[in-house]
Amino acid sequence: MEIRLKGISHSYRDGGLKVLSDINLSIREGEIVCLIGPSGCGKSTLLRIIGGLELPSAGAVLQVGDPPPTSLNPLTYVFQDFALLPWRTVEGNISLALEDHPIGRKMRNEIIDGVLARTNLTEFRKAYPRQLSGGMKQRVAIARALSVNPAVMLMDEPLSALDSQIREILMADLIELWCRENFTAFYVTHNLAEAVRLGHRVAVLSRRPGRIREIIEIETPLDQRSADSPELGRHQQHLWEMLRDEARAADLELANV
Amino acid sequence: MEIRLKGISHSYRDGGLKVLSDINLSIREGEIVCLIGPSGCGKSTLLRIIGGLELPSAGAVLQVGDPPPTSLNPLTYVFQDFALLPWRTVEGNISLALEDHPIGRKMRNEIIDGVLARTNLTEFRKAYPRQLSGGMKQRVAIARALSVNPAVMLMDEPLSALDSQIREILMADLIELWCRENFTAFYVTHNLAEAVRLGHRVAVLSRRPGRIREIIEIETPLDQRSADSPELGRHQQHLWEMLRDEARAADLELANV
Amino acid sequence: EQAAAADKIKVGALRFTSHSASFVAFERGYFKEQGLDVEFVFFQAAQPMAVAIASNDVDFGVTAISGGLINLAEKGAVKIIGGALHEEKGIDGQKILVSKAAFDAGVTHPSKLKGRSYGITQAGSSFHYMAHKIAQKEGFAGTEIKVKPLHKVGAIIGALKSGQIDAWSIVPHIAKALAKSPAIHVIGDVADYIPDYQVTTVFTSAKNAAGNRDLVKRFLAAFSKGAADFNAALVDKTAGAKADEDMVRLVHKYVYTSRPFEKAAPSIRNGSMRINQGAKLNLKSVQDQLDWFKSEKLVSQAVTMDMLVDKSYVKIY
Amino acid sequence: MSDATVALTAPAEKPVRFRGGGFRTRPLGIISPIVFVVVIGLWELGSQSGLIGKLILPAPSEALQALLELIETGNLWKHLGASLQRLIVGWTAGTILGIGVGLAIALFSYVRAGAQPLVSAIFPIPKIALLPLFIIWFGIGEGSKIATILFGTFFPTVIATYGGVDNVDRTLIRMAQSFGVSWSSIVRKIIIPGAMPAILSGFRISIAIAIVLLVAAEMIGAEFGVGAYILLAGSLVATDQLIAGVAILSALGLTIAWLIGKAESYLLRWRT
Amino acid sequence: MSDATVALTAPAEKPVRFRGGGFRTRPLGIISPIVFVVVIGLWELGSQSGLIGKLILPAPSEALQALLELIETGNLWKHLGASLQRLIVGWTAGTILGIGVGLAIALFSYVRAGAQPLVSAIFPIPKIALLPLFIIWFGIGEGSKIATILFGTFFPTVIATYGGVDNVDRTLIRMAQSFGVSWSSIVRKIIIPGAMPAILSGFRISIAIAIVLLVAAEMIGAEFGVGAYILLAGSLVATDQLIAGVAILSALGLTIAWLIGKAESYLLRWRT
Ligand SMILES: Nc1ncnc2c1ncn2[C@@H]1O[C@H](COP(=O)(O)OP(=O)(O)OP(=O)(O)O)[C@@H](O)[C@H]1O
Ligand SMILES: Nc1ncnc2c1ncn2[C@@H]1O[C@H](COP(=O)(O)OP(=O)(O)OP(=O)(O)O)[C@@H](O)[C@H]1O
Ligand SMILES: [Mg+2]
Ligand SMILES: [Mg+2]
Repeated sequence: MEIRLKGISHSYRDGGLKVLSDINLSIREGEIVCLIGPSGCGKSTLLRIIGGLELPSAGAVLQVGDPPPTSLNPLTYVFQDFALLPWRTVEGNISLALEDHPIGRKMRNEIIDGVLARTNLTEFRKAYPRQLSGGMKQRVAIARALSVNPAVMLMDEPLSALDSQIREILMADLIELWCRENFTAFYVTHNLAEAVRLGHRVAVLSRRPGRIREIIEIETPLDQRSADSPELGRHQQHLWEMLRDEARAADLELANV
Repeated sequence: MEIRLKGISHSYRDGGLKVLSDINLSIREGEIVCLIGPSGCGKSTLLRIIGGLELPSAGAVLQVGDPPPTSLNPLTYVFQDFALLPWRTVEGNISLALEDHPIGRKMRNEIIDGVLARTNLTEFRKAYPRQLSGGMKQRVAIARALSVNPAVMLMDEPLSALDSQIREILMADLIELWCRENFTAFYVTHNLAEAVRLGHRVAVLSRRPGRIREIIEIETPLDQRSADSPELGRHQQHLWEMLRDEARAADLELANV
Repeated sequence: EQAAAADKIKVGALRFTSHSASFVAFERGYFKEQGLDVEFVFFQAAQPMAVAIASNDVDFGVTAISGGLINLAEKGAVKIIGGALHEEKGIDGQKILVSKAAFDAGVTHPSKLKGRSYGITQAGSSFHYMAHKIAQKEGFAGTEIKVKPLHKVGAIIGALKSGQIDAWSIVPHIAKALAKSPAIHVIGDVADYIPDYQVTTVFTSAKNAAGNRDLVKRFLAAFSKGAADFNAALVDKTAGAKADEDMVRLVHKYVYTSRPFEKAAPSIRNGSMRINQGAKLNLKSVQDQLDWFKSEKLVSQAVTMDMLVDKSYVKIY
Repeated sequence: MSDATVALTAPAEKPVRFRGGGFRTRPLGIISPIVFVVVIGLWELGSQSGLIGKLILPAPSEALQALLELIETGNLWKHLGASLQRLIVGWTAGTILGIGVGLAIALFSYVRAGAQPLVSAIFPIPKIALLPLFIIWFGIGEGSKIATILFGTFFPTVIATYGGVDNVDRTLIRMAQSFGVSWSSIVRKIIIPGAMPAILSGFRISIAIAIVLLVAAEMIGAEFGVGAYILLAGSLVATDQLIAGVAILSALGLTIAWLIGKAESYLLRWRT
Repeated sequence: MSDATVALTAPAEKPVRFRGGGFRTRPLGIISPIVFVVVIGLWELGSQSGLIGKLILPAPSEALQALLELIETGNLWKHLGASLQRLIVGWTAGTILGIGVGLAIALFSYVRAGAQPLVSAIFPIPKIALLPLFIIWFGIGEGSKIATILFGTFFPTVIATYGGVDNVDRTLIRMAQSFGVSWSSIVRKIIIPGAMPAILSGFRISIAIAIVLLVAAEMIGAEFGVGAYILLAGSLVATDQLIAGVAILSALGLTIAWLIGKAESYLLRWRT
């Protein structure tokens, strides 16, 4: 399944800010596109639009081809603010995503067992969100997304509250999952190392109103990348400079106000 | 002002988990101690205990000496989940921390102007939290903490939702602030690079129940550190290995369950 | 000089034609003549009025003899001091009504009420008493009329109209208005069953009755004068058409005020029943009512006539 | 051949289905007058055609007639004025006391333990049953009337308030405590705004109860007042006036509900 | 010298002040019986000493006497049984309808526009004024009694429900939509649990109103029922019986409030 963004622009009525401006982007089947850009530039908004949760002021999101039949929820989100139901346990929160599908209780329990194990949460199956640490909440959100076997994952800083080892594990998990399932993903992050580790392409958004400044392509196959590869380092350096320029421009703008 | 932790242990009644076990740590005036450790090991809990928001099951937190008179709220928090009042604008959320102090409306406005400028939020002064992106909310939380001129800052992953440039800017801001004000800080983070950039010492907690595994000291003065210094790289590498061992042990433990 | 010395009193009233004696006495200055500065306090029901008199918030009132009144008298709070509304053969009094359904089923005379349902406001109300008196006279047990407490006159009318109860008795102006509708029939007069029925009485707080004799006497004097004017104009019709018209206009200031005069006048005329001359009191009727309350166990057996009535003020018969 | 065709055919391109939206009502101002017009129109038709019996439910036009009469005679303003005064004084006092006691119950364990069961025990006592006591305690003047309304308003407000406070997010309170914000500031700036949606929802209930209780209140020696007017109409079986009186109460309820709606959209403008 | 002393003196070491806690009430079960005992004790003392006039407020012991009489004659169970049945049927029906309509108002713009003003207009109509109509519509049997209670329960439940739904966090709904969770599942699993605190708080109000309305309901041709008992006592100014009847209603209210408390701590156990 492929996703095509055609001339997407968006402003929030409430406040009237123009947030996104003429975004054109095509994401191929089985490709991970990382989105980076300054805070408030519209990354989360773009993700919401792609997921069909927000209607863009202009432009369209097209889905090309059909999702694999095993996918319970082709376009699946991992929210930046977790969005866990406070009245359901960890298990219940994951179950929510599955209950509308005709898969039977046993199957559902198996899926839940699986994703809890993968996110190291087995012990906390019966805990309520208020009893979890920030990182654990984020892991629940990830487990919930994994449980529906998505064809396209829309991930909004999914690892930001996690410690480096869990992050490393989940990143490896994602890569492994991708090698197995070849899912398509939009991945918003602030961590450039993450972006160059996970992205087939990295799209850099300019500051608000967000438009695409550059898209870099990283050739190394996902499963051959390592934290200390010089190619990735080069890319990371390049991205870093680009973003710093953005930030400087923003600073100048502010100074002139 | 100095903070001393004496034999702190904690379990939550609700669930009965032992979260912290016999933490002894002294933080000197004007020192920044970074806390790192696996997700759920009790870092946020420890911070809450230090801030006087939670009573430990055993042990005591002592404060040695008096805070500077200019400090409006000596022990100040930056919360992991922002904790913004949805019914107040950005400005109002910051103002909340100041309103109980007899400083006058004009002074208060000046302080707010200042911290908003430092966190790049001037434009969003009148926005409600629901109109902000995740990173912007975190910046509001930081601005609020800065506004009371704290003697000791208790920061719970304050930069995790921020993009790398803003993070860089705010890190530089924190370093500059520290050089000027010499505040004391506990800084919880998952980002090892952050830990070695900001910490005079880095305390590594073991997995739950959290106890102090090691404390490393970084000699280079804060204002002379740079992202690519080899000393920091060495420290970061060391921390990384330590945490990976922790994670492996946890994995083994899980495998044996 | 009398005005300066005038005693301020509060008179409780319902906006019914049966309270007209006080209205007349007020409008025609009879209270003033007696050195009484009267302020009316209007109530929507008799029971709160009785309580207000017991608590000395109001000085005088006119109401039917109810279980509540007797209980308050037993506690030494109120006393009946005179009579007011009175059933009299020959003058239109309370009527017995039945629903169309019951009428069609053969309840054409009060003797057929056995086993039928009968609307009352509540247990111990005058309606309840009337139902039992009808049964008694027709020779069957009071319990054989099934009384239904419905609390509000409006509710009883609704139930009667829709045939959910069979019978009811009510003052003439309402009865006559209802009888115009095909859903309701008149089958008799209460006066035939309860001769000389003392329907309402004048009462005051026990404190006034015992310790303020002069005031009570002056009130009764003015009240009687008002009653005499009212009887002459509307009941005996001996005062002429002009007096009739004037009286109806006077009463209309208090009763049916929300309706235009033309609409209100027939109701006022239809509702005129005799108010006892000189506020005399039919003790026999009062005794009968008291006995009935006792037999129904609505009041304590220990209540005596002396607890209830202060016989020293008006003519007793 | 056919294989090649299949391969050449571009896969179907379709827009991503919009899944968001909904669960947020839009204001549709025109609907409600239409509903009222239709309801009253049907009723009038029913009455005219004789479907609805005349004695018990008069036609709206007859009620309107009675209402016009009331306006012409100028009595409307006397009745409405008297009732409004009782309503405003009683409701305001009941609300202030209710919010105060509700906050106390929500904030202090001892008050909760002592007062919550008292509230549960006293709230269900029918005001009508207590009328005699009210006469004794507050006399037959305005006191007992206002007290009736006050009591009726007080209890639902207490319950709505402490229910609302119980539901305020505790992390916000912890945050304020970490800034050393004083207890009273926390109550004013966090607890009360956080409980505001529940309190306003409670207002909708308490104001309706207050209007209902006008009738009970004006049983006691009231000369003027919409409740007294209704009671009198009831005892005279003047159904047209009865309906006219009820319509006045309805209009009052509508107006106040509209005001509460305005207050809601102002005070709760921060909600999504 | 003195300088050196100062330098040598260790700075004051004091524990960090605890700023958290509070704003969360603990259960203090013993307090409430004490409060009741004290209140009733004082009242008895006042009556015995003559401070409280005998006429209107009888001593608790007299009311107790009346209550015992009621128990001895076995009438208590007849009255209570009749009332409870009306209460349960009326309240349950009113609650179910109320939650349904409340949800509809909260979820559908058209329903809200049409029904919300109707609710505001009809809620403040005094049930007592409508008794004649109720008799026509529902007869003088159980129907009209249950209908009275049903109507009294319905409106506050509607308001509490839609107020609660309006306050449910929209991000949770968006999350569910992103998982393609069906509309009905969202309503059942997110909207209703999210509105549950408000609905339960509404129950406390609606049950109290239902008990109050027992009296109005049992005005209509009721032979048995606590309300009928109170009405008779009131009309006879038999204050001891009146207080005994009121005490039964209070006890009923307390019991049900306690049950709601239990339901709250079970259904809302996820709250901090
Ligand atoms: N519901 C809303 N109403 C009005 N404005 C909004 C709303 N949501 C977001 N915005 C505005 O839109 C802009 C982009 O927000 P968005 O959440 O997409 O940013 P982002 O790129 O995800 O930032 P971050 O990296 O900080 O999460 C911000 O300026 C924000 O103020
Ligand atoms: N209110 C609570 N009730 C019960 N258990 C709790 C509560 N808060 C936290 N815990 C438990 O305490 C442990 C430590 O939580 P804490 O938030 O301190 O972790 P953390 O180190 O900050 O983790 P993270 O890095 O993921 O934020 C977790 O296992 C969590 O489940
Ligand atoms: Mg975002
Ligand atoms: Mg944490």
